[in-house]
This record gives sequence, structure tokens and C-alpha cells, in this order.
Amino acid sequence: MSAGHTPQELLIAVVARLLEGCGHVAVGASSPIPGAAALLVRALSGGATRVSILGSTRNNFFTNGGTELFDCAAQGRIDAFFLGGGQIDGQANINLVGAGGEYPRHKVRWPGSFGSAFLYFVVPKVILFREEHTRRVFVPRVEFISAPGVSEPGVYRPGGPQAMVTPLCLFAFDRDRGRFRLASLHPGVTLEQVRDNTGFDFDVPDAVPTTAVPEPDRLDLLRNSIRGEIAEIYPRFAAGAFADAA
Amino acid sequence: MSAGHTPQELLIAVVARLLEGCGHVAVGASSPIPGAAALLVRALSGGATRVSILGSTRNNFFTNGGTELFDCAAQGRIDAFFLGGGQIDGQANINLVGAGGEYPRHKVRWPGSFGSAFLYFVVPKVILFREEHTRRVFVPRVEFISAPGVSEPGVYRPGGPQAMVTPLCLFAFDRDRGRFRLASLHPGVTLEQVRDNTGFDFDVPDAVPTTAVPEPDRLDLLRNSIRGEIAEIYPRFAAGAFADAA
Amino acid sequence: MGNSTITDLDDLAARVPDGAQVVVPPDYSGVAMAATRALLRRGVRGLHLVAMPTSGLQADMLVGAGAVAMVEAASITMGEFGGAPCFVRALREGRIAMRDATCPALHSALQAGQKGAPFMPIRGLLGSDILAHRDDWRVIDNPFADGSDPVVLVPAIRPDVALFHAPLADREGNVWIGVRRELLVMAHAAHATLVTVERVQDENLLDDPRTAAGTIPALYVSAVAEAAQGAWPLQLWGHYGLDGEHLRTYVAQARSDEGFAAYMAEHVTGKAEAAE
Amino acid sequence: MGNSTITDLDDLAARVPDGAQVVVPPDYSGVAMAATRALLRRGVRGLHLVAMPTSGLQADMLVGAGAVAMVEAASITMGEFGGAPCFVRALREGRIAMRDATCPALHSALQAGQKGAPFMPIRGLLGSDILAHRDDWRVIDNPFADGSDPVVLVPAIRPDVALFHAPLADREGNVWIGVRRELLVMAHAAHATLVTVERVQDENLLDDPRTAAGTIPALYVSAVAEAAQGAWPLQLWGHYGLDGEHLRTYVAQARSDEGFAAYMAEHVTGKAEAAE
Repeated sequence: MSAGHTPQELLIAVVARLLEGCGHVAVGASSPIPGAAALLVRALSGGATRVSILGSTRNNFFTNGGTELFDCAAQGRIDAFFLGGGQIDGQANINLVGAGGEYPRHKVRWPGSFGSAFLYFVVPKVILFREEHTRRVFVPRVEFISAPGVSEPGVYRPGGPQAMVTPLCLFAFDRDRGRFRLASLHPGVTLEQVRDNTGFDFDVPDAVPTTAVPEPDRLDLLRNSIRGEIAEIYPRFAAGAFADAA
Repeated sequence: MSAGHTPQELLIAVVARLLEGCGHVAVGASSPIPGAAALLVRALSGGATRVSILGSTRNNFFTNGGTELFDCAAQGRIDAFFLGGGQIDGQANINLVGAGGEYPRHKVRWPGSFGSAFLYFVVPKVILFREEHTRRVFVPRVEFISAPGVSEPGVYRPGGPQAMVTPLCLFAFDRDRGRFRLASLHPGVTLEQVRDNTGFDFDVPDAVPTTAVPEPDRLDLLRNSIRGEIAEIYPRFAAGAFADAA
Repeated sequence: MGNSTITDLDDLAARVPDGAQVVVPPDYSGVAMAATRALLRRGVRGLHLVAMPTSGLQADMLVGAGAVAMVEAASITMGEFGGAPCFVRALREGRIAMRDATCPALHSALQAGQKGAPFMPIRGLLGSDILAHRDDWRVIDNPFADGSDPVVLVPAIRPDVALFHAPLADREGNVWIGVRRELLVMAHAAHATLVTVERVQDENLLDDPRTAAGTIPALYVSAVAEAAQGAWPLQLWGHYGLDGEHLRTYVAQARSDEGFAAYMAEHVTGKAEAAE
Repeated sequence: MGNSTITDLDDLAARVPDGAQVVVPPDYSGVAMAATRALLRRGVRGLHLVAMPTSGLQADMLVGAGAVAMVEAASITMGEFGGAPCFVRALREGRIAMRDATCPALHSALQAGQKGAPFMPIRGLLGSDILAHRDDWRVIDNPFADGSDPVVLVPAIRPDVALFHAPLADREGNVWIGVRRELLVMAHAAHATLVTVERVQDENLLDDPRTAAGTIPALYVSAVAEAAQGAWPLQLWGHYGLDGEHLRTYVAQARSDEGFAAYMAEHVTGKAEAAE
């Protein structure tokens, strides 16, 4: 824990800033930090932001089966969603399938593409999130495109990647240029550290800001109220991710 | 009432014979005679025949809304259905839309085509049923084709018309030739009577059989048990269509 | 996109803009007749009415009052009470545009809207005059077939407004529709969903797994107004039957413009009903 | 096509022919694990397993036992317990064919099957390697668009068998699935639907409008077998959670062929389980 917050609390605060103003945030399975960030934004909005968390009973109001998340997104009712990837490249292509060797006999096989090649196209604000920032993950070119970061003109694509959050930094994504731009370095992280651990090229502004630390009122909310809510779905995460409440 | 049965009881018996062996019979709205016939066949089958009656609570088990009847038919789960028409022609084209003048400003406008141009294509055994046998109904050529009796080769059409029941006679339909054939004349009806009241040409076998009157055990079933079941949906029909039970 | 608003009939009616594409359910499935009367009182105009897939009294009154520019339906009828008098008259006199369809084609088009799919293939229709008059539909050759297999495509329907009546809502705006799933599809596909209900209850419908299975979540519901007997003179499944005497009266009166005007004055714009 | 048969696990397993296309739900939605073990005991072979849209333990065990020729899925994973060991191994060794998909593409293909539609359009996918490897899918230009608008078509899935576990059935064979509507779509689309349930009750589920709203009618259900804890070691929504310790043991053992064989002997083909 540095500067009065845990690493997880910092990432939650970074993601939360990206979600402000969203009417409806959906969060996929196995995503405690995005889930906590969405719940934080909902608390800050006084309930104006709606949150759907797959795997949660209390935060999942769907009544039309497994297709509803995707239908709902295609209707334009989901403003933000999260995706990750075993590999992610500089064009924001993501690979959730495998690496090494030839598909489908990859040396490493990941679970599969889930709804990525749909939600990445229709959700306006897709936030890429990985808790590992290494050259193993951030590659020059993914070995299998589960979902492409950008599409050719004429392809129906109201949605796409907006930003990427890692333990080292925040990237913004420029959809027109198909490139990441370093938006801020987390406290204590250097540009060289990011370059050393990133396998793709990205834009760097003349002055790189430092990621703002979590605001005290948000830390209070996280520790006093969100921790309990997220524990319904991720009890182990809730037990370890937060500093004690003041 | 002639020969110990009401006209309705005769028609119910004729329709019932066409339905024997069906696994699942569906009946649309405003169809008391087809409905009674379907319930009779179910009773005779010892429950092996399933009956779905639109508008009935007791005989309608659908749980997926208005689309389910059509989905169910397309899945191949409905063996028989009934259609009628303001006009029906010799190719078994049916018109549920209107007559006189130009569409859509017909002089006479009927309710509309409902699901005819779907069910006529996918239900194996469609029985045409009209309680009026006149040249007004049975025309040389319908003025609007709600659903065609036959389709060109290559058109997906596992279903189609099998027979037509009127107050005068029973027609069989030959799908390959696209023509009706007189199958039987109801008791007391002459061939000339049918010809005089039918605006289209049809085939006539050398010897035209007389429609069999309702079997006594079926009349018993109708009067003792089906009358009560059909009264749930058509109370006025149930009160007037059946002779008193013996 | 928080919870839906709990409001009153007049506010509900104010949320249907002139010229809107409005989807409504069949007579047996929960028709918002009280809201329709409020809509008529506010003098709505130019509606593109989509029956999902049929309509009766509601369509007939809206057409009779001159509120409708186009009707899209598989059928418009008063069922056992006869044809829909104002609809038939308006059609004959060329005062409304008509798009005849089949029930499953309309259901499929709405489901395409629900799924964000651009269109849906639908069997049948080939060789019909329904298809011949629909220049907004397309026929393609099924690209998965070995030989030729023509199939009709209908474009997605995403109505501006879905309007219907249901038995029950809760204070969050969740609406219980039981097995009447076409109402859920309507709410999913529409941009705004306006619902009247017999009753608003305090308990959240999603909290009980039995009621949750038949519930439209508030996310899809723009506004809910309480309207006891809100489907009258039509029926509400499981609650009340239709008012046959009233419907016979309506059909008799609506046979002429004068009779329809008298019906409207007595039952819609008159003082008694204005307090509805 | 009368009511569905109420039967036992072995009869249920006997109704899945070798080589059948079998559709199964995701781990959280009611997986028929007891029936899967019965299926493994009967030595089923050559299955074309369609996950709707994901699978975990069930797919892994079937693949591990050599019962599967092809897997079609948006994901095969044991979730928080890690990858699916037998699936990953079989894929790497080329022992199964794989059709990667997306969740909504699979849902749409199944809904096409439910509707008797030949195919369904599905957004996304363009530019992905999923599409590049699906020679059974097609791309057409949306005929309703003004300019070019390529869209992927997926052919309808009509599985031979749908297999799942639910909380409750009645003696007619109606099955209660609550909000887990993908199970209803599976039953509609499949030619045969085999269901295990925690309990068979006497009262007809369709008689109460609340339970009716979450019920698959018996028309769509071929056979039902009672199997208390029938999803174990997976969870059943609203009834019991997953058995994390058992799943961790499974994943550890299934990392090798020998370990998997030992697991099978102990938990599937062994004497204790044979009495299931």
C-alpha cells in the first residue's frame, strides 16, 4: 500500500473516472476491479447509474436468459463494458483464444472469445483492463483476433475501445488512428518501465501526467460501502483489496 | 336436424376424421367447429392427440407469447391447422384481406391475413373450413392472395392444404395438380347443388360417395363431454350446435 | 437510465409524440385503453400504429379520431363483434396508409429490433399479395441452401413507443406480464415503453423468482401509470373479461362518422371520462 | 406427442444417441451433471457438443472421456478454478474439432432454430479470426442498407438433444426454469429435450400464472428424470452453490490422463456413483 491506498483502490479509482456519466455499466464475469468501480460510480451518482454484474444476484435484473445482455447492448442500453485478453496489441485487437502454434492446436489455449466480437462493436465505451502489464500480454500483433480494435469503413460499429487500464498506466485509444496514447502514469511508474513492458508502439505526449490518487471521499465509500457490496460476488477479493476504513 | 344429428355435428364429425392420428392440432380464433372436432379427436385418442386452442385458457399451454404458435409450427410440432377466407379459389388460394376495387381501398375489407401466409407453408395438414358454400366465397380467382394454395418448385413448403370442408361437401386437394377433387357429398346434397354454388372448376370422380354420418359413439362423446369443453370458449355455439344427449 | 417514472395517465399520454411509431398488443394481451382515451383527449396526430400482430378497438378508435397516418398489422378486427368500422371506412376512403403483414413476420421484425439485428428471415409469404405490396421487404436466396431457396427478409422494427396495460408493477417500475412475452419483446425493442397497470405494489417483483420470470425489468420501462380497469372495455387476462355490451354499442355507433363522434363525446372527451 | 415421460437417469442417458448434436447450458444455468455421469457410464461416443454459449466441467469430462468429436462454444473454462484441462489437452493434441463462436452468435443461431428460420444475422465478428475459421458462416451485404453494410449470417442450430438440469417439474412433464430462458430456447429448438430436476411435484406448473411464466410446456420435453443435487458439483441457481473443493480436486486430477482416469473411477464409473 502506497500513499494511503492499495494498488486495487488506485485501479478502481482510475476505472471509475472513465465510467462517470454512464447510464448503464455492465460488468462481465471474473472482474472484481471493474465491478467495484461500477458500484462506486453508482454510489456517487445517487443511483442514476445502473450497474449489471454477471454472476451477481443482487446486481443482475435480467429476465430473458443468456441472450439478454447482448440484446440489451445492441439496443444501445449499455454505455460501458470491460474486455481483456490473453494478448492485446497496439491496434487494440484482443486475443482470448490462444497462442503458440496453429489455431486450433495452440500451445496455450484460453477459454474463448465469449461475447467480445459483439460487445466490442456495439458498446460505445469499452474499457480494456488487464492486471498484468508485460510483453507477454501487450504484444506487437495478437496471434488470434477474437475481436478487432478497429474496423474498416462501412462496418456497423457504434462501439469500440476507449481506454486501457493496467497496473502501470492508463492508455487512451484513438479510434481514427487505431493507436494507443499514454494518458497517465500511475504514481511511481516511469515511462521507461511502461516501454520496457509493452510490446507495441504507442503515442506519448510531451508531458505525461501522473494518475491522480483516489479522492478521500471515494476511498471512504470504497472501504465503508462498496467493499460489502462486492463481497457478495468476490468475497476473497473484498477481503484483500481494501485498506481498513478510517 | 336430419338423420339424428345437427348440421354442426355432421361437420364436426367430418373434420374429426381428417384429424385422426395427428399428434398436435392447433385451432385459431373464432373456430368452434374445428375446435370441437379437435377436442373430439383428443378424447378418442385417449390423450395421445394434443390440442391447442387460441383464446382458450384450459387448452392453451404456451408460455412464450404470441410468437410461440408460429415458432412451434415451424419446428414441425403442429400437425394440423385450420384456415378459411373471405374468398377461396380452385387453386386453394385464400383471401382474408378484401374484395372489390383496388387494394388497399377494397370495397369490402376483411380483418387481414393473420398467420395464414406462414402456417399454410409449414403445417403439414391445413384444413380449409367455411360455413358458407356460395359463389361469393368460392370464386374463380381470389382478388387478393393472403396465402397461395401451391408454390413454385424450390419454395420451402413442407405444409399446405389437404382438404376443404363446407356445409355441402368435402373436397380433397391435390397439391401436385393444384386442384380440388370432390371427396364426398353430405347427406341430401347433389352434385348440381355443389356445382351451382362453386365458382371454380374441380374434379369429380365417377362415383361420388356420400359423407358418412357421425358415428353414434362420437355423437355421445360430443353431446356428453365435448359440448362442455367447447362451452369454455364458445358458450353460444355450445348451446345451439348439439342435439340433446340421449 | 435509472428507475422508471411512476406517473399519471395524462403525463403518459404526453410522452407519445405526434408522428410516433407506436407498437400495441392484440386485444387479449393487455391493451392500454384508458391511456388511449387520454391520448385521444390530448389530440395526438400522425401515428404509425404497429399492431403486434393484431389490434381491434384501440386501432379503430385512434383511426376514427384521425390520429393515425399508417397502420401496420396482420389483422384489424373487433373479433366476434364484427369488423373494425372506422378502420374499414378510413381504408376505403384512402385516409390511412396500410401495410398488411402476417403475424409471424411482425413478431420476427420486432425480435430483430430487440436483438439489434438489421433484419430477420421469415418463411412463407412467397407468392402472396402481402409480399407483392411490401416494397420495404426483400427476397434473397438463402445462402446456406444447396439449390435455390428464396426467403423473405423483413427489416427490424424499433418502435418509438411501446404502449400496453399489465396487471402489476412495483415502485421501481418493474412490470409483471406473466406468459404474455410479446409485451417483453415490445419493451425490449422500443425506444420508450409506456405502461398502465391495475396496481403498483411495494414489493420488488424481481425479488421473488416466481414473479421475476414474468417481469419486464424497469430498465426497459420509461413510465408507469396506475389505471384500474385500464383495459376496459377490453379484457385483461386473469383479471376481467371484455364488456360485450359496450363493444356491441361501440361497433353500432362507429358505423357512421356521426355515431363515432357521439361515442367519443360520451366516453372519451366527455366530462365523466376526463376525470379518469 | 402426448405428455413427456417421467423416467430415470439411465433411461435418460440411453436417449442420447452416439454422434448426436447435444446442446448444454453454461455452468451457472443448470447443468445436468448426474445425467452426464450416467451418459459417461453408458459410454456415449462422437458427440457434437454445442455450449449455449459456454461450458465448463461438463464439456471437460465428456471430452476427457473421449465422448466428443466436436465442440462448438464461445468459451470452455472452469472459471475461477482455471482452464478446462481435458479440453485444452484434446485440442492441442488434435483429438477434437473446434468451432469457436461468440455468445450472441450461438444464441442467435439457436433462436433461428427455435423460429424455424434458416439463419440469423449477427452483428460484430467482421475482422475477427473467429469468422475467418467458420466456413459454415456467410457474410452478405445488408440488403436494407443504403451503402455497403456487410453482416454475418449464422445458420440455424436445431440440436438433436437439449440436456439440462432444473429445479422442478410436474407429473405432466412441464419444467420450471424461472428466468433462465436460454433453457426454454434450447427446448424449443431441439428435437429431443432431456431434463433432470431436483423434484417432481403433483401440482401442474401451468395452473399458477406465476409459475407458468417460467415454465417450459411438456410439449417440448421428451423425458424428465428426478435427480436430487443433479447439478453437483456445479451450482443450481436459487438452490445450492458449487462445490469448490470438489472442483479444485477435479482440475488438479484432470491435468493428466492418469489423474482423470482416477477421477472417473472414483466419481463416475465407481460403485458408489453407479447407484446414483
